[in-house]
Amino acid sequence: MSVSELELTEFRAEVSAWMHENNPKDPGFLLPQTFMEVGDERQLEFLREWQHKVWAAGYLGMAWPEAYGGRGADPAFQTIADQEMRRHAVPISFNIIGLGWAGPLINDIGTTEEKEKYLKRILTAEDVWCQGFSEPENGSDLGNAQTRAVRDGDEYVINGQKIWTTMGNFAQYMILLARTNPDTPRKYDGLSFFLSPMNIAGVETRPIRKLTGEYGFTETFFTDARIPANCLMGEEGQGWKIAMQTLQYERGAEAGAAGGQMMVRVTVEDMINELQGVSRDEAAVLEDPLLRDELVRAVMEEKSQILGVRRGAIPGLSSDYPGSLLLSGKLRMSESTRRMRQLAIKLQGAEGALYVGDEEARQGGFWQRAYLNSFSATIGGGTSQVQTNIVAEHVLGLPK
Amino acid sequence: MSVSELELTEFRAEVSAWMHENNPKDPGFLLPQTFMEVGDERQLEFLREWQHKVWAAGYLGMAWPEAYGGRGADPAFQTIADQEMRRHAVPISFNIIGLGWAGPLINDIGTTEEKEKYLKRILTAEDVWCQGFSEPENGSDLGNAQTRAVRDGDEYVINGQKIWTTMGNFAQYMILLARTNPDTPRKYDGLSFFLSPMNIAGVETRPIRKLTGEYGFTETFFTDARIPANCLMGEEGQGWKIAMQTLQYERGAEAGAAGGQMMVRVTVEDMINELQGVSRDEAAVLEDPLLRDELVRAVMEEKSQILGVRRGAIPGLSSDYPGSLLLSGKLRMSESTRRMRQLAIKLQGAEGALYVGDEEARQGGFWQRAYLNSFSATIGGGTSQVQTNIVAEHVLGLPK
Amino acid sequence: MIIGNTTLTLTEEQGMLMDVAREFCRDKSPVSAVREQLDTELGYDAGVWKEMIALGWTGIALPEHCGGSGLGVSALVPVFEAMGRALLGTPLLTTSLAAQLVMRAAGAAQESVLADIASGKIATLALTEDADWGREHFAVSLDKNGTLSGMKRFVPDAAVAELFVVPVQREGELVIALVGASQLPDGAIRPNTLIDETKRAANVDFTGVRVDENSLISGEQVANAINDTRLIGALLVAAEATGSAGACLDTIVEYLKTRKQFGKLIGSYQALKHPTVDILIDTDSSRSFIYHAATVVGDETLDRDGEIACRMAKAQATDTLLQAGDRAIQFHGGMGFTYECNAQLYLRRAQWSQQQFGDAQHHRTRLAKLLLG
Amino acid sequence: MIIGNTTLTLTEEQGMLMDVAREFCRDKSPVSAVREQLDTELGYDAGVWKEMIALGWTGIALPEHCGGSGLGVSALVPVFEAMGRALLGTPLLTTSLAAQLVMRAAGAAQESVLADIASGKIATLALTEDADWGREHFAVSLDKNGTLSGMKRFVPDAAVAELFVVPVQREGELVIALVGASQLPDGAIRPNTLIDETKRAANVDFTGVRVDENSLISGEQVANAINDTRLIGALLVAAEATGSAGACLDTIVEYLKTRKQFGKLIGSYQALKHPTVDILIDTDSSRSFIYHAATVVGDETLDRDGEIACRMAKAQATDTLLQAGDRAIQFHGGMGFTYECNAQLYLRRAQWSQQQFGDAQHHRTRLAKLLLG
Repeated sequence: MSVSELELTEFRAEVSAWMHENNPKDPGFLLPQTFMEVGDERQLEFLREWQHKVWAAGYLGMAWPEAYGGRGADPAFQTIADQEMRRHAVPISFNIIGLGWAGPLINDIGTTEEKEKYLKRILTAEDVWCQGFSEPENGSDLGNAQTRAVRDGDEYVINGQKIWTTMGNFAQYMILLARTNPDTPRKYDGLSFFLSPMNIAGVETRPIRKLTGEYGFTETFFTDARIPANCLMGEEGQGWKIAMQTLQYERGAEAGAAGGQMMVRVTVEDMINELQGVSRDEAAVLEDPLLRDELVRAVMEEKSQILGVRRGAIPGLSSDYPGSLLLSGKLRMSESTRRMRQLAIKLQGAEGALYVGDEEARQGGFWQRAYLNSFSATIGGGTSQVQTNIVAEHVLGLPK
Repeated sequence: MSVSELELTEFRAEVSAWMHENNPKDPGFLLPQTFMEVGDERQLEFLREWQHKVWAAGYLGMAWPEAYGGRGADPAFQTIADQEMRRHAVPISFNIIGLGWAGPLINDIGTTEEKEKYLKRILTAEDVWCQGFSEPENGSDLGNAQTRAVRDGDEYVINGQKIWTTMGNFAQYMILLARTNPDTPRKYDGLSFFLSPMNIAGVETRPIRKLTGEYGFTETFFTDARIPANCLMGEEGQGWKIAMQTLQYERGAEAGAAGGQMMVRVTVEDMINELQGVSRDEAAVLEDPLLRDELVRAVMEEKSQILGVRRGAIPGLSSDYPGSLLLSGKLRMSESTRRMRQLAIKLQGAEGALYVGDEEARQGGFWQRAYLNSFSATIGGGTSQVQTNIVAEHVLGLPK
Repeated sequence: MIIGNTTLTLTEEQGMLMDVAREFCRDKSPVSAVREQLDTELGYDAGVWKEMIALGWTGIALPEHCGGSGLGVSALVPVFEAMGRALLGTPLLTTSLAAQLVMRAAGAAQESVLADIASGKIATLALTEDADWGREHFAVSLDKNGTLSGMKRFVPDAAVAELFVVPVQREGELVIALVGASQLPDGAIRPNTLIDETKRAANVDFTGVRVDENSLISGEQVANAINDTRLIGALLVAAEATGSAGACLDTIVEYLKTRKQFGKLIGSYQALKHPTVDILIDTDSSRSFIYHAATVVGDETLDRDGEIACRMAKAQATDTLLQAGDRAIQFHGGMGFTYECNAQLYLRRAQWSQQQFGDAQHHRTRLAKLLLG
Repeated sequence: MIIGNTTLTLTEEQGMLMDVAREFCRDKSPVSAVREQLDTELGYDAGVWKEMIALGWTGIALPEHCGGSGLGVSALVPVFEAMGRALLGTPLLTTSLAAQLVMRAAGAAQESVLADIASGKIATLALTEDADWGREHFAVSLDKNGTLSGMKRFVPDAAVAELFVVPVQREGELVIALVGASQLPDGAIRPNTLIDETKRAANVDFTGVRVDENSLISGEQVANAINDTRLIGALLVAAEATGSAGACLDTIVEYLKTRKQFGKLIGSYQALKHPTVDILIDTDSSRSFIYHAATVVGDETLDRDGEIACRMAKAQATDTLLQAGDRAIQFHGGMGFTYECNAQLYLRRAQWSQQQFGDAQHHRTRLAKLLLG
């Protein structure tokens, strides 16, 4: 399928106009910046409605088959739609585990029945999906998952506990990594991958209160929960491989994801704009030489990441340590985000000690909450310390 | 022996006047800041003469017995003399391994013969002493020393290699850690401690050129070097214990050291004074808000170390993690020194790229050389990384 | 010498108070008790507050003839360090600062106010008017009829304060108004929501409140008294932050010694171990600075040494706690991301502390002036 | 948008030059060859320099009608990165900058000078007069009789330069004097001793040298040309420093993979491993910035994007190399403390690089003005 530049340019204009037109007004409460921050029903309903609207307009799942709610279009269109969503800073497409993990996986390796059953309802946000990989005792060590799935006739019986289940309390389905064989020599080989219903007996969720004081994750407890045997994806023992496969969809629509905006980018520019008029030591905070130096550093960090993506796409300029920019991306981004948000609190002066709920808090306490939430990225998906090990070992070839 | 405050006060005035009077003029070449920087004969002779002069005036080895060149005085006098030497920034007492390691050890556990043979000549600088602990393959792992000492009748036969021997090429004697028994279950138990002559057959030294371009250390090679059996201090197998004992003398005259000034302290104030008149971006460097902030940080680091020593002496204020200030002292001091010296180069502008030997280099390239030399303290005697482990494990009780 | 005064001593009284305060705070303010107060209106246990009064803590730094112990600010440092360690709130901090301001500005003329405070009256210092703690001029004013107008913000423990000590402008002159809680009209107090849930503060609108001459402190010593109270505020917050940093360090160390990942205690990983040593070293520096300040700050107007000491203490202690709190979350991993984990308590305290009486950079800028001219 | 221009491309010519330059530098400048030149007067191998001329490197950025390749500054970036990686000195840096200044200030009017440089004449830029690289006014002056007076300092490769390009003041006007080496009186050149022993520079006293009209460049474009040359100087030093940082990183990684302590390869200790990753990340940023600058800087007067790009490149690259060099010494332990260890070469290069055309803070201060107003 070949797409002309002209088509894409016209499409960009169209979607840009739509986003501009339909970008929701401030609802009067803080919206989640990421899909890990959907803490209450009010936020959930708002985002469900928004996602449905984007899909209905034709800007979500564009590259998915028409039979399953998509449009069968070239992924380049979805990439453009995603860019425009980001550029217009519209709310997130919150059903990320469905859109970016479970959905593309089902599209790739699911049966026709599974596709019919799940895909469209992911796009419309009728079905919310969650992810059951992490366990309490194995934070950064997914391969060591201990939740058991035992085959019993036409069913699997699940026992165990998952943690950091995003929207576990709202979700209809979970992609579940569970151990079908505890006796394999390599721990990875005993894992299997399930599309597991949440609203059944034996599955309980308990919301986790985050350090922000809000919610967004649950613990999920399985107690003799029985799921149909055909919830298994692939074969028993392929769980680790399939789980790793889901990670490739992070690379966007070209890789099979439905698209949408996973998080609202918060830029240094946003911070700087917000600082106009703030004073420190009786002068404009933006005139303070020390703070200016810090802001320049923050701009440089952000710019170097954007430039890094561009450079990473040019093989001749990435030859020293290939994979370096790719493998260090999460580490760089999450750490620089954390630092920048702390800076944003510091710059507020005494108002930096206010929090969400105070009517005089700057932007409703946005930056304070954003700083606290930034640890989800420096901890979740492999802590920065583990990420650094990965870069050291896989990029630099340093010993384990 | 009780000393009155009045006596001490009078003594301080006396020694202060003497130091003021006798502090040598700039010899026209850079003098060593520490005993690890004696790179050529010119420096050696200058320092030898200076140390002899200080001793002759009665201000070195004051607490050592009169029979061995000391004055049999209360250590408090020596402490005051040391303080005044530092305050007047006189040259170092370069024979540190003799004054602060070998000498006090001989005083404590040596025989009368050893005392007669060695002590006075340490004070007068007639005998230069060096230390043979480190080995090439065991940088931070002294207990693993492999240099062999094999008893053969009235002699020990030494084979092996030492590194980082301070003034090895100038020294008459070495305190030597060597392995008399390679088969002990604990590696430490096979080590013995010797007072070993340097000017004998089978001992060769090769000067090490430092990163500064200068000298100060040697490698020392032992090839069937035969030393009298009575060079052994204590018993065979006590080497590690005795080596550790030498460390206690670092605590100064009260602990048995002869005194003198081991290094010229370089303070932030020295740096700031030197920066008067330096300009950057067409304004005084001391007016630049960013550099002022860095200078304040440097002052605070220095001040917190001085305050830390005071606080460490008050048990009630050191109860949280006893030993913390003591065990982290070298780490804090050496790292903050390194940072401060790098700052001093940066602040010089284009002149910071000049080096020792350029007549226009600021203070003869003092800060550039001092920065390069600062790594001797962050690496020697246990790298900062090893020091941090020690603090983590011994102070915080973190696992190995 | 640029390093300046480097004395550091501990008096017998300080040492005793330190022991008593540590034990009291450990007993009365275990973390379970702290958590119970997080969403209460008061923010502290009234019974514990009464015990603190009974121990004489509200009078430690006040003259003996007012019913105090006459031990000065230096004796408050170990108390606030202990309170910070236990995250024990209560209005002691703002009451102590309000008292310092009255004592320094009015002395014997307001002896009865000081006596009331020493015996347990809750006072608060209503200093700040906007987000800029570097601002030295007040917009809240007193007109010639003795009527106040304007709002103070971030007034600590305003909801329980019986007495408001309020620096204001009266026709170009700095004066201090003493306002009783009963004088405030309904709705004058609007509580803040603070990031540190162990602390309480509010906006207080003084507009319309009338102040009689007996409740006014004026004179040329007022400006110095306000400056000194800002510095002492910085010092006491530093003491509190140092205690919190120490407790935060303990929390990290405890977790590093017990939590396993990839089959090893996580404290054996240098990626966690070494930054933890950095926190120890910074906490050591903080402690040295606060006790040095406690040594050089007395009842008299602060001299250069005293000002340097307070500013260094605040710069060091709040930066230390910020780093400790941040790393505490990170090193607790997923656990650290929960409200249930105590790491967040220190992180939130850190954010609050840095914004009281100037952040680290503010103080370093002033220090540059003092040290470098 | 504050982030501004974020284009980054590599032309085919740049790519080819990069490959050639890397291979050439690897072959001609192994570290043994670098060490051989450390205490020579020249500081480089004249044969290698001839080969570089033959490869056309002195003309890469010069117009084709002057015998150059017309590829612009952007093509110099990969060359200097490769040279920095191999610590290959030679007068290429200062010759290129001298040529840029002549081309930008005079253009066709000095075509023969540019042609000479393209074909191998060594030129040098005699810009700096004191330690303050932030100074924009010149004390070296040209009187109305055409006689120079004053001294330039830190003039790179002055001892071998055949042509000195010398910005000076003529009665309040900025002009550029072109001075031949033969015009200098005996003793006019006093070599500097630099911390980076791969580099050479000298004080050059131009007092008494007469400059005829044909050897003078004047006009209102001179000021812009000087500013742009400063920025391009910052960029090329950044490119060189980025290459050096990459090589320094390789040196660290190699040692961490082979040296054992306490029975383990030291690269397995996170205390060394993690800071090494930080150096990788910083080096990655440096590379991104220099190639972004190479993308936006052309032959025309630099625009805002170009200025931002050059300054960011210099700020990032020299800070990166400073940290890499410092850690290289530390991580090599005792070995790192020796002259024999290559770590010192990078550390010394770092000290030199930071002081060329402004250090990181200097550029961040200017960036603040550009970005924040």
